[in-house]
Parts: sequence; C-alpha cells; structure tokens
Amino acid sequence: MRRSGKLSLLVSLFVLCGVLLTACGGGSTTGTTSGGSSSTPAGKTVTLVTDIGGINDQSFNQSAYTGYQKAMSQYNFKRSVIETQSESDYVSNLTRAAQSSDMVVGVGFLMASAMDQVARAYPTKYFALVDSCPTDPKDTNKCDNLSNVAPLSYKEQQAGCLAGVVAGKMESLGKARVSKLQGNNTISAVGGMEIPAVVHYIAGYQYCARQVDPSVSVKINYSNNFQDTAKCQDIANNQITQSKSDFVFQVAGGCGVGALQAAQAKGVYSIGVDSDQAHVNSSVVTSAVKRVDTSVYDIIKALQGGKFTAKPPVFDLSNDGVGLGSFSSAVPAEVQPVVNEYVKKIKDGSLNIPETVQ
Amino acid sequence: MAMPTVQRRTSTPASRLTRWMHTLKSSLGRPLIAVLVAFILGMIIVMIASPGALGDRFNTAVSAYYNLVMGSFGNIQSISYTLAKTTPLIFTGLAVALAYRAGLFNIGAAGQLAVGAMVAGIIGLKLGSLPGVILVPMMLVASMLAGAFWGSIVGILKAWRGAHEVVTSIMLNWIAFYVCAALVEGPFQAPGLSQQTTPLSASATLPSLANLYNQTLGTIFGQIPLAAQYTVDVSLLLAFVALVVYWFLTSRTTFGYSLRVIGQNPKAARYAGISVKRNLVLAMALAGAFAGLAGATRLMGQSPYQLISSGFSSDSTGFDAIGVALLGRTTAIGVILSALLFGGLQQAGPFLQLNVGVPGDLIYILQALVLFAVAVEYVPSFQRFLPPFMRRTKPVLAPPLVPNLIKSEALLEHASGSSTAGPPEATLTDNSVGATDAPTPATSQED
Amino acid sequence: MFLQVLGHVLITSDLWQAALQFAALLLLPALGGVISERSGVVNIAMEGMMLIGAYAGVMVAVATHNILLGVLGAMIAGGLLALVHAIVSINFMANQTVSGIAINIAALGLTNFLLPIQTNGQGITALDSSLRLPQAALGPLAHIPFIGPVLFQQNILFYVVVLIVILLHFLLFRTNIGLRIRAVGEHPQAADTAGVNVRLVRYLCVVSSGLLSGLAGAFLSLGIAGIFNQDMTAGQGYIALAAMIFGKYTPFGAAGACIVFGLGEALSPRLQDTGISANLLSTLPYLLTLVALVGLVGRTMAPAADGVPYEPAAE
Amino acid sequence: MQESTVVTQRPASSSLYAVEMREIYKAWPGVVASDHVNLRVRKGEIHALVGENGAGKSTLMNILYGLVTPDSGEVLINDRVVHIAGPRDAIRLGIGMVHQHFMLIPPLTVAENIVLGNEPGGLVSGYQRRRANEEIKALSERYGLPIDPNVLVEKLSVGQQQRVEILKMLYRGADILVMDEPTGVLTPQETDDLFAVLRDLVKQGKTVIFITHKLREVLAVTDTITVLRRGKNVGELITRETNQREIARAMVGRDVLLRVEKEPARPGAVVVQVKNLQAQSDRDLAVLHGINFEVHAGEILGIAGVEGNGQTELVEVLAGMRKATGGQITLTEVKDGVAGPAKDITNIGASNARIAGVAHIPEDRRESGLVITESIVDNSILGRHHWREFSRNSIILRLKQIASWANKLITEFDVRTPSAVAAMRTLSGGNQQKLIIARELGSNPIFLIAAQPTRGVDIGAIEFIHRQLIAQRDAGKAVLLISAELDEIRSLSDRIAVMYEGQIVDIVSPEATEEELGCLMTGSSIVNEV
Repeated sequence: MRRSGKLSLLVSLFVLCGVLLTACGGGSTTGTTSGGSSSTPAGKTVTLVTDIGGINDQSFNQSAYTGYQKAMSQYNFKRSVIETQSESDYVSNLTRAAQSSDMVVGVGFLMASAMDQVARAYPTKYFALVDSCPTDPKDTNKCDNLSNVAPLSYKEQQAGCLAGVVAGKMESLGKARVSKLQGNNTISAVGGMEIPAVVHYIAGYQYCARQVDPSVSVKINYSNNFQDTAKCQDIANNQITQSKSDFVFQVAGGCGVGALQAAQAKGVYSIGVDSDQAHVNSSVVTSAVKRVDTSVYDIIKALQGGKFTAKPPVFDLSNDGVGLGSFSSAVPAEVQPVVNEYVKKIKDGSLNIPETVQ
Repeated sequence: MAMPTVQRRTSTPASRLTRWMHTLKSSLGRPLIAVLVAFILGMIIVMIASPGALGDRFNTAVSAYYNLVMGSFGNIQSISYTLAKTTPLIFTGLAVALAYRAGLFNIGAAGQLAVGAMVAGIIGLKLGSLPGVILVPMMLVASMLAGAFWGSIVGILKAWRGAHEVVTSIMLNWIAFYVCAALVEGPFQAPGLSQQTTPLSASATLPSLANLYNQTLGTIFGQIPLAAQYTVDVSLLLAFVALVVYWFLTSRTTFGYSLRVIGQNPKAARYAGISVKRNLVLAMALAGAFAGLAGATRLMGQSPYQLISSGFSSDSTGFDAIGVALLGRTTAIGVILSALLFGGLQQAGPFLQLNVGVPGDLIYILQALVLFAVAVEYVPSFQRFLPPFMRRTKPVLAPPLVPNLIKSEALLEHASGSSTAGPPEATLTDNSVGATDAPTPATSQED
Repeated sequence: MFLQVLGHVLITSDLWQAALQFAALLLLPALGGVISERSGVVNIAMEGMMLIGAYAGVMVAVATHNILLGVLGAMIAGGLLALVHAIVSINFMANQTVSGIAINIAALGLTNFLLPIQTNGQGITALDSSLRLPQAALGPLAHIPFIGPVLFQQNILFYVVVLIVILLHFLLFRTNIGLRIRAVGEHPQAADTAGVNVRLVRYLCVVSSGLLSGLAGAFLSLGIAGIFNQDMTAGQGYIALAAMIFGKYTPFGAAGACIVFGLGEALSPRLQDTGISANLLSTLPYLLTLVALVGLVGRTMAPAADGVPYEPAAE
Repeated sequence: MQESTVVTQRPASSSLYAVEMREIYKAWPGVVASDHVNLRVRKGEIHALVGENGAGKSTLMNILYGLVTPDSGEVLINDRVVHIAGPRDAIRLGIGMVHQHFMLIPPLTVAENIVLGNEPGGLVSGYQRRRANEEIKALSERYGLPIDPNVLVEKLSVGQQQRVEILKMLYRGADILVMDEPTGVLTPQETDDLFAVLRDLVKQGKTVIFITHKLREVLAVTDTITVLRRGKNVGELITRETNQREIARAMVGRDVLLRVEKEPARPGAVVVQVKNLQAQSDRDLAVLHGINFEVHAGEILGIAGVEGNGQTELVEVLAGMRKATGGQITLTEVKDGVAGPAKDITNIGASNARIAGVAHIPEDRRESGLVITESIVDNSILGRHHWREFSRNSIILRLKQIASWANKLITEFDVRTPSAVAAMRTLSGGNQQKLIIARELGSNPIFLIAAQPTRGVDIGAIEFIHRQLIAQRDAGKAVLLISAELDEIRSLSDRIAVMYEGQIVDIVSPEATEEELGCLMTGSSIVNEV
C-alpha cells in the first residue's frame, strides 16, 4: 500500500480506539450527569415504561408521566423513563426497568401479557399497570392476580356518563339557552380504537345522555389511529355537517385534538378526554377526566410509604380517580345541579352504567 | 451484484488465503469507515442538543456512547437481547440483499414479514394442540410460503407490467399491515383482551438457547443460572442456516449467477438467454420467504408469543433491513455484521434513555448517518483519503436500481426470454466508437 | 347494503371537501417529487421533508408568535433537508434511493430527539387559534349548493396548492426554464453541450421539492392539526411518491392521482356504518393505487436520465 | 514531419488562424490521449482531423469544446488565447460541435432542441414558439437545411437529426463548426448532400473541422489535413497534394494491410438456411420483410448496409434474442463434408441456440456482450453457465472448471490482463473484444455471427480478429459478418449480401466497386448518374 494509504488507515484506526477509549473511560462519569444530586436519602427508585407514542402523546403516556414527575420531585428518585419504540420490545424494556429500579409502572393494556411474564420473573420487584391487569397466557379472560403487580383500573364510564349528562342537558335546553345548537338533537363521539378504555368512556357518554334527553341520538365513529390528527378532524367534520352533531366527544389522544379543532372551526361544542382540555380551544365545554396522573402518583406514594398493595382501589368518582373537567362559559347554570344529581346517584350505586356501547 | 466473486489488485497470482484476506480487508474497510463517520457525527449532534456547558455536553455524549456500548454488548443479558433483536434483522437483511442482487429495491420486506408472522400465528392458534415437532416446522414452512407469495407479487408486477417495485412494495406493506390488524382484532382476538392474539401454546414456540442448552448439554457441562433472563432463542441458529443458504445460493449456483447478470446488466442477461421475468419473480419469492421467516421466528421465539394489531405498522425491522443489506454489501458476512450493529443500536436505545436521559431516538439518527455514509462512500472526492486497497473505481452501489428501470420496458416486451427493464450502465461516461482505445478512464476527472 | 351506503356517501359534499383537503395535503410533496424527478434526481425523501417541515413550522410559530414565519420556517427546514439530498446525490453522485431513505429516518430521529429537548420535556401543547392557518370561505362562491363547500370552504393553503399546480404546469411546459429542466432530466449531456448548467438546474429543482414538502408539513401541523405529534406524517410522503408516478410525472397528473387517494382516505371512515372493519377500509387508498398502477397506467415513463448521476467531464 | 508547403487561394483574412491549439497535453490514468498536440486551422477552410480509432481525435475536439480540460497547453481563437472551461464558453467563442452520438433530446421538438440554452426571450420569459419557428425557418432556408420545427426529434431519420444538430450550431451563430465522424450513419448520397452543405457554409465564412477515419471523404471535401497517431500530431498535409496511401501510412505509421491475405474459400454444404424471415422492432414496427439467404460451411457471408436497415434485428433473431414473426431458420451440422440432419432453430431462445452451435459476437460489446463490473472468470461463461462443463445438472457451479476454462481462453487468445479475476472494466476495448471472441469460439460452434467485431478496437486487435474469422472459416465453420465498415466487409467476405430496408436486395462478389455497393445500400438502381 502506498504511504498515504497506510497513513489514512492508521488515522482511522486511531480515531476508532479514541472513541472506544473515551466511551469506556466515560463509564465512571455517568453517575454525576443524570438526576439531581439529592440531599435527603433517595427514596425507592421507580421506572416508567410508556407505550408507543412517546411522553407527549396528549393521552395516557403524557398523564402518567405528569404523575411520575410529581412523585419524582417529592420523593427525590432518579428520573428513569423508557419510551417503547416497538411492540416487540415490551418484555426487554420491562425486564431492564425491573433490574434497575424497585418499581416499574407500565402504561397501556398491550403490556398485559409481557408484564405478567416479567412480574413472575422478578417476584421481589413491584409493578403497576395502567389501564389493565396482567393476564395469564393460558386464560386471557381473567386477571392473573400476582402479589407484586398493582393493576390500575378506572371506571371511565362514570366520567363518560357525566360528559353525557352535560351534553344531554344542553341539548334538552334548546337553542334559547345554548346558542350554537344545530337543532337536530344529535351528539357524537370520535374514538381512537375499540379498546376497553375508549369503549367505557363512550358507553357512559351514550347511556347518560339518553337518560337526560331520551330523544337524543349519538353518532359514534373510530379513527383507528391515535396520532393522525387529520383523520379525526375529518371524522368530526363529517359528524358535524352530516349528522348535525352539536357536541363532539373525542376519545382519541393526539388524533382527537383534530376533532376539537374541527368543532371550533364549525362553530359547535366539543368535550375533551383524559386531562382537562379546556385550554385547547373555546369550543371545549368540559372534559371527561381520568386522573391517570394521580393514580400513578398514589401507587408510588404507597410504595415509598411501604404500603404497596396489589389490589389498589378502582379509581372512580368516589376517590376522585375519574371526574369532569372545568366548565366553559358556554355551559348554562342549569347544567351543574343535574350533574351533581348524577354524581350522587353514581356514588350511591343506584345508577348502573353499562361498559359497552348499546 | 455488488461484489465480484473475487477481486484483487496485486499482480502475481497470490495464494487463495491472501486473496481472501484482501477481499475481506477491502470489503470490511469501507463499512468500518461508514460506521465511524456516523458515530462521530452522532456524537456532535448529542453535544449540540444536550444542555449545559461544553464540558457537561461532552460528558453526556461520552456517557451516551458508553451506554450505547453497554446497552448492546455490555453484559451477557444485553448481548442476548441484542442477538434476539439481530435474528429478524438477519432474515429481512437477506431478503433485501437477495432482491438487491437482481437489481430490485425490496422495500416490501416489512409487509412480507407481517404476512409470514400472521400465517404462522393462525396455524399456531388453530392447531395449537398438535405436538411441537409437527407444528413448528409447519408454521415455519407456512410463513415462508406466505412471505414468498407476498414478495412474488412485487416480482410479477415488475416483470410483466413494469410497475415500479418501490411503489408496489410500499403499497403492499400497508395492505399487509391493515389486513393483519383486521385479523388480529377480528377472528383471532384473545378473549378478554383487545388488539392482541392469545399467546401461542407451548408446542408452537421455539425454546430459548439458554433453556435448550440447559436441557441438553447443560446436564453435562453445568446449568446456566437464571436462564429465563436470556431471551435469545433457537431462531438465531436458523438465521445462521439462512446465511449459509444465502451464501451458497448467490455464489455457488447458476441462479445466483443469473441474478448477478440481471442485476448488473439486464441487456447481457437477454444476450445470454437468461429469462429475466422468471428469475425476477423467483428472486422476489425467495426474498419474501426469508422475510416471512423473520416474522414467524420472532413470533415463535420471543415472549409473549403473541401478535399485536398495531405492532405490524409500527415495527421498523423491514426498513432497518435496507440499511443492513446495503451496509453489508449484500454479502452473507456483511449482513450478519451489520445486523449485529443495527440490532445492538436498537437494543441500546432504551438503555440509553434509562441511564443518560438522552432520548432513545438518537439511534435513529445514527442509523440514518450510517446509511448516508454508505451511500456517499464511493464518491471520487472521498477516495483520496482512502487507502488504495479500499479505493474502488465504480460505485459498487450503482447497480441499476434507479426508478427508470421501467424506462426500457421495450426490452421486456419483445425479448424471447425476457429481460428486466434495467437501464444500461451509464454509457454517458464512455463512448465506445472512436474513443481512445485505452482502458476506459478509471475515475472520470472532475472538472 | 354496502353499495347503498356508498351511493349515499358519494353524493355528500362533505366527503368531497375532505377528499380534496387530503388531496391537497398529498399534492404538495407529489409536486415536489415531480419537479425533482423531472430534472433527473430521484427523490423519495418527501416523507422526511414533510415531517421536518411540520416540526419546524410549529416550533417557529410558537417561538415567534407569527404564523407566516412558521410557514416560512417549515419551508426552509424542508429546503435544507432537500439541500442535503441534493449535495449527496448531485455532487457526490451517491445512490439517490438510499439517500432518500436515510433522510426519512434522519427526519424521524431528529424530530423525536429534539422535541423533548427543545421543549425541556413538556412537549407541545395545542396551538391557540391565532397561530393556526384558518379555513377561508371565498365570499359569495362559498354559498353555491354543492360546489361551494367543496371547493370554496377550504384551508387557505388549499388555494395556495391549486395555484402552485397551475404555476408548476405552466413553468414546466410553457417556459424556457421548464424546457431546460425537462432537457436536463431526459439527456443531461445534451443539455450540458447546449450550454445549460445541469448541476444548477438539478440543485434548484431538488431544493424546491424540499420547499414544497416543507410547506405540506406546515399545512399538516399548522393548518389541520394545530399541533406536532411524533411521526405525524404517518407514511403520507410515500403515498405522494406513488401519486407522482401514477400521475406520469406531470403536475395535473399528480393532482388527479392525489384526488383518487384523497377520496380513498376520506371514504374509509365514512363507510364504517356498513360494518366493515375500519382496518380493511383503511386499505382502500393503497388498493386503489395498486390497481391503478398495474391496470390502466402500467408503463409510467420516468424521465430517461432519472436517477442517473451526471458526470459532466465525460470524455 | 517537415512543414509541407502551405497554399491557400482564399484572400488572407485578418487573422491567419481561426483555431490554434498549442502543446495540448491530456492523459487519463494509463493512457495519453493528447501528447503535446499542435493544431492550426485557417479561417474559411474545411480541415480534416484524421487518425484511426483511438488516436485522440475526439479528445482533442472535446478539449476545444470545453467538455474536457487539458492537463496543459493553450487554445487560441482568431489569434487570441482563450480559456474554455465548458461548453458555455465555447459557444460564446463561436465554436459549435456535432457529436458522434447526437446530443439531441428525443421527446422534445426540433425547435425546442435547437433553441435549448439560447431560448428567444431569455431565461425568464415564456417559450416563444412562433418566434423560435420563424428564426429556424429563416436559418434552414439560408443554409439549405429544410426541416419541420414542430416535429418530435424521436420521429426523425438519422440524416434529419444530423441536420438539426447543424442548425443548432448555426442558430447560436457558430463560426467554427466541429463535426465528429458525421458520415458514420449516413448513406453515400446523404454524405454527398452533407459535403455540399459544408462547402456552402465555408463560402459564407465559416470554418469546419471534420473528424473522420474514412480517407475517401477526406479527399472528396477537405482543404487541409492534420493526422493524429497515438495522441501525437504526425503530419499536416494539403489535400490536393496528397493521396489515400500517403495519408493511411501517416495514420498507421506502417503500410497498412488493406487486403487481408486469405486463400479463396472452398464453401461446403449449406450450414445455415434462412427462409422468408420476418421480425418486428422494439416499437412493434415490421423491420425484417422476408429475408432469404444461406451460409455454407467454410464461408464468410458479409452483410453490408447502412445501420438501421434491420441488421441488428436480423442478428438478434438468428441468435435467439428476438422473436421471429415469420419464416424459418435451419442449422445443419457439417462434419468433414457430410451434412447432418437440418435442425429448425427458429425462436428456440438464446441459450438453446448456443447449445445448437450458434456463436454470437454482439454488436455493442459493453452493452450486452459483457458484465463489466464482474470478473473475467464470470464473463467467460456468460450464456453457457448452465452447461454441463460449468455446472452440475446446471445448478451447482463448478468453480474449478470455470477458472481453468477462463485461463485457457486468456492464454489461447492472448488477452492481456493482470489476472483472470480482474474486473472486466480494467481491460482495454481490444482485450474485452478478444475475450468475447475467445468465449464464443471456445465452444467450437458451427455457425458464428460476428456483428461489428472490430468497432472501437485498436489496430493490432483488428488484425488479430480478422485472422481469427478467417481461421474459423478455413476450419469449416459458417461465418456471418455484419459490419458498417465497407472495407472490412470487402476484404473478409467471400460473398456480400446488401441489406436495405429489411430486405436483402442483392448478393454480390467482394470485388464489387464502392459505387455499386453504395447504390445497392441506398436502394437506387445500379446505374447512377453522377
């Protein structure tokens, strides 16, 4: 090889070793860079493993992360979050999290089987699963109640019901009190996918709206997607123009925001989901809220206080697990008393809300 | 084909070993440089994007790379995860490489993988009661056939209708994703769950290497503790078999020879009487079979052994395979090495995010940079830095896969055998008549 | 049952309005593809340029509180990415398809990587209406029964896209610059010997394809969604590629193809009442493309030297 | 070379030389294309630049036109030193060039091709079709080059395309016109028309540089000549004072073997019988209209004719690469004089044709005869890779046998290459052609098709190839030679079949005169009134 050839080969090899050396050497420095240096002894460490879509997906991931951050600042443990990139990574991500921290909080029902397997492999570690319970691979019908896994389940239908009450009541008050009604006595819902959480919301919404306004018709569509905002906007537009829907209840995460935008553009009303989405635009009259953040915060609080329970209470109206977001100015005064009436009925169990759409 | 069977520069006919060493050096040198350039640029990006003073930034970058290395090959468990991630990449990498040799750009590996996984899943769920020794081979063969069918569609459309394979494979990808999602959410949905199938019965799954060892050799040489941790499964061995089959097929058979001719010079294929239409379809079918196997082995080898409806479209293996095949120069050795690199990178992503807080998406940037380095590597202006044995006169990556493959469909029409619509070697750079009789200039002079 | 619902849906103006909006969104990158490939450079990186455009559009709009700067930022981001593709493909004569795929992956990685860092972990909340491209009804025209809502009650950018299609057709087939672009795409050496600066023409075409794709990103994030989500383009760049080829590399051809795709996209949610699973309906646009590509179109004629790197100093 | 007397009868214009190139040096790795060349062309003169294939003629002119930058040396236009970085500079300086492969864009119209790069109304304005058409009409009347500006170039005949190329130069007001092998694709009559146009252009003050290796044309139309050999300027002559033999000797540097020594042929039984053969071109136009001929064992049948009259399609049908839409081809093996059974080889496909004993030296060596990115070993079995000698039951390649076969070919046919595994593209044109011939002849065929066997090959290789063809003939093979070089046809063939518009118009003896062949090739009657 000519001289210049040798030289450039040597240079490239040298640089390669340089990179590897610094990488190996760098090992020792990892400690200092991440996590705040805490004065009080760090509490038990918790890792949050989110589903696909990242921590800014305007949906479960984001609210779980908010709860996680609140607990992190309070109990001073190192931030450790894994955003899952593909469904085939659930097992390895959960295993890694279990190995590197005391508790693993998984988000999303797709992790049910994976968490079941990892929880069995690490009996000494604690697990929590938002929106689902670990399922035994032999019989997926029932929950596999492992002692170290806390399934966090929510009664979304109660929050959906209250949203339905608001929509139903405003429909029944008519144009005099609610100016932007299209007069077809129709409300609608845009679902992301036909998954338990979404179906519960819409079932409650439909059931209670009919309780308040028996003649109301409820149009339901699914976008089959949680990210594509253009799709949900188009479905909402279709519901508003074709079925003359006055209230669009979005249960589709990031995609659903498109539905809220459509409602505002067409000058009708909309209802947010999961977190209080009043800030999105003026068409949002209220939101069916599911406090995934408080549930995550509570389970971590229980862990830190040594009171971890594999059977946490179901989050519903009574323990403020679910509820209704703030009302916008468009909501007339007559609505609040009706809502309070239904809250009482749900709490004392006299109202039995179905979990599936009729 | 990207690599001539044997390529040498020294004059005297050296022995077989030195010649083989030389090929390895020249074939290995280039990808090494590509990966190196990518990592350096990646480091710069991390430093630009991370907060704090320059010192902190450099620290973050360094610890990011430390975790990249640790995450992928640091300890036994990471290695086992990486190998588990590498196996489907090997299969799909071979799928893209085989099609590439025939001058086709197989972006449809993702769809073929999905179809293969689905068919294997259906058989596993429906005939779960059959004993493993019958069920497992059945599922593997079925996935190969399904993948082959899905791949051959691209070949048929290309050969008979001249439809552009990049577009048809992308469309077939999405159709495969949605049809499989419909099946998973429809008839094959696990009772009580949504969007996922019930995990396969034990007889339909492949044992992990650790368990297999414990059950067989382990009784003699001692058991592996905590075997459950090591999730890499038997399909890794299957992948090695596939590599050998691929190597043999491409370099030792007339089919491999015909593919090289079609890929490099379709007009010569017509001259030689090689049936381009038949070989194109055969190549795409085989590519599809490899990709189908990737789907089946991952389903059967990796827990929780179930199909998830949204998993088909979000899985990037089919696309990463393009990087694997190209970085690996469509050679068997190249594919396994680059599959290890890509598998390690992907496996380290979450590890990186866990320990350093740098978003795991850094690995996508690194992957893109590697691909760029591969694409740019042969550039004449770069060749000055390269040692001579790496210098190559013609960009090896320039087999006729440009979209105007469909330009000379006239060749397809009348040829008695037939020939693919491949544009001839760019004749712009040489004119045979009246040109100087000297060898065509090794590298054209940049003005 | 299915045909009856289909018949009913087909005549609703709302369907066509949605179809045209999806079509306009796809048409911008498709036009980018047309102009780039007409000059002889293969460009399958529209997906990545759209995504980076959507990201930059939102970032700049939020930072400067000015919607126009947002759109400009999106176009510039798309243009810069296209510049990278141009340098790699024209100067380095690298493999253009590989560089295209690399750009798509890079855009995905960059946007997901930068998002949490630039918003220090909070992500982006929905933009308030002042920062969003509004729908615009063209005065009296909007009140014509069927045509009104379909054609004249669209997002502002829709009208911009219609303008661009006509302009591009005029540019390509009716001006001297267009003649040079087509010449460079068909036979670069002939154009070179005629005194046309082949490299400059190709650079301009590839960068303008980036500007168009970036604008499409702005249309998606600032126009329709009012937010930026991870990987929000979801493969639309690749459909635009199919539309370009299906439209025989001409602006009006691409427009026709995009309308077909837009219709497929708009139909799938509206036919849910027929009981067919949403998944199967979602395959509609892709099936349409395959059938069209294979059936009537078949021999699409790419410019002769499309994708062949041009070495000017050929002997 | 001593300075030959310089005589010019035209009035000495202000500047003595329109074009002067001093000490031009240009080398590619491994070869010197222009070795300190000096060229002087007087204004208003037709200057011939002659030299055989590979002498550096095209390179020199590409340097003048800015397509290639010389390593050293300077160019003067009208006695002023100029720097030509690219075609744009050349055009500005009034230099126009018609290339061998036409620099036209098929899907665009004639007018668009002509005005490209120099459009009326400048870069920004719309395409002014009317104005362009008018300007072109005026130009074509002035220089006697009638053409319809609105037709697409892909629809034009070769002669018309050349006319567009010339108009392209004139449209830009070129004064110095360089023409690279313009007559290669023209019929003798079209060539004469071209010469008339050139004389007319020169009368109007243009200067023409005419690159060719056909000496007949040099004598017919040029005023002065520069001879190049191996990239060097070996002589400047005055046309009127020299003759073909002197120019040829300067070109080749030794007495060129105009006639190949060969004994008279002793044709045996018929090997190839072609009856009423019909075939279509790529665009489904009928291109072979009932071809009939035979080739006997031990005979070379030459096919003369201008390119584009169906020769390419005929070769492809005979070699099995193209479907015959009518007629029949039969092949009969003749073993030491005894004719075996006749086999019908119509439409049996290229690989079966090879098995039956057909060998085919393709017309475009780099296009279809070779895979230049592959090694010599790989190329040595192209088309025969599934034969028993090279693969077990035509699936598993026998690498050892293939390697020894390749080495045998290399030694037997003296292919100069560093090693058998070097990539084809590292070989010179001549060596590549020798390897193809070695491969085709190696499997001792009974019927050899040689299409343009010596195109783009150096003089040494040409003689070697001619001797090989003669040797095959003497070994009792049937040889079909197709070539655009009339001299090659006349010196090698035992019988010459002339093809015109898809038919064999006549089969004549090699002693036929150039004019007689010219008329047959253009379909005009034998007696042509000059």
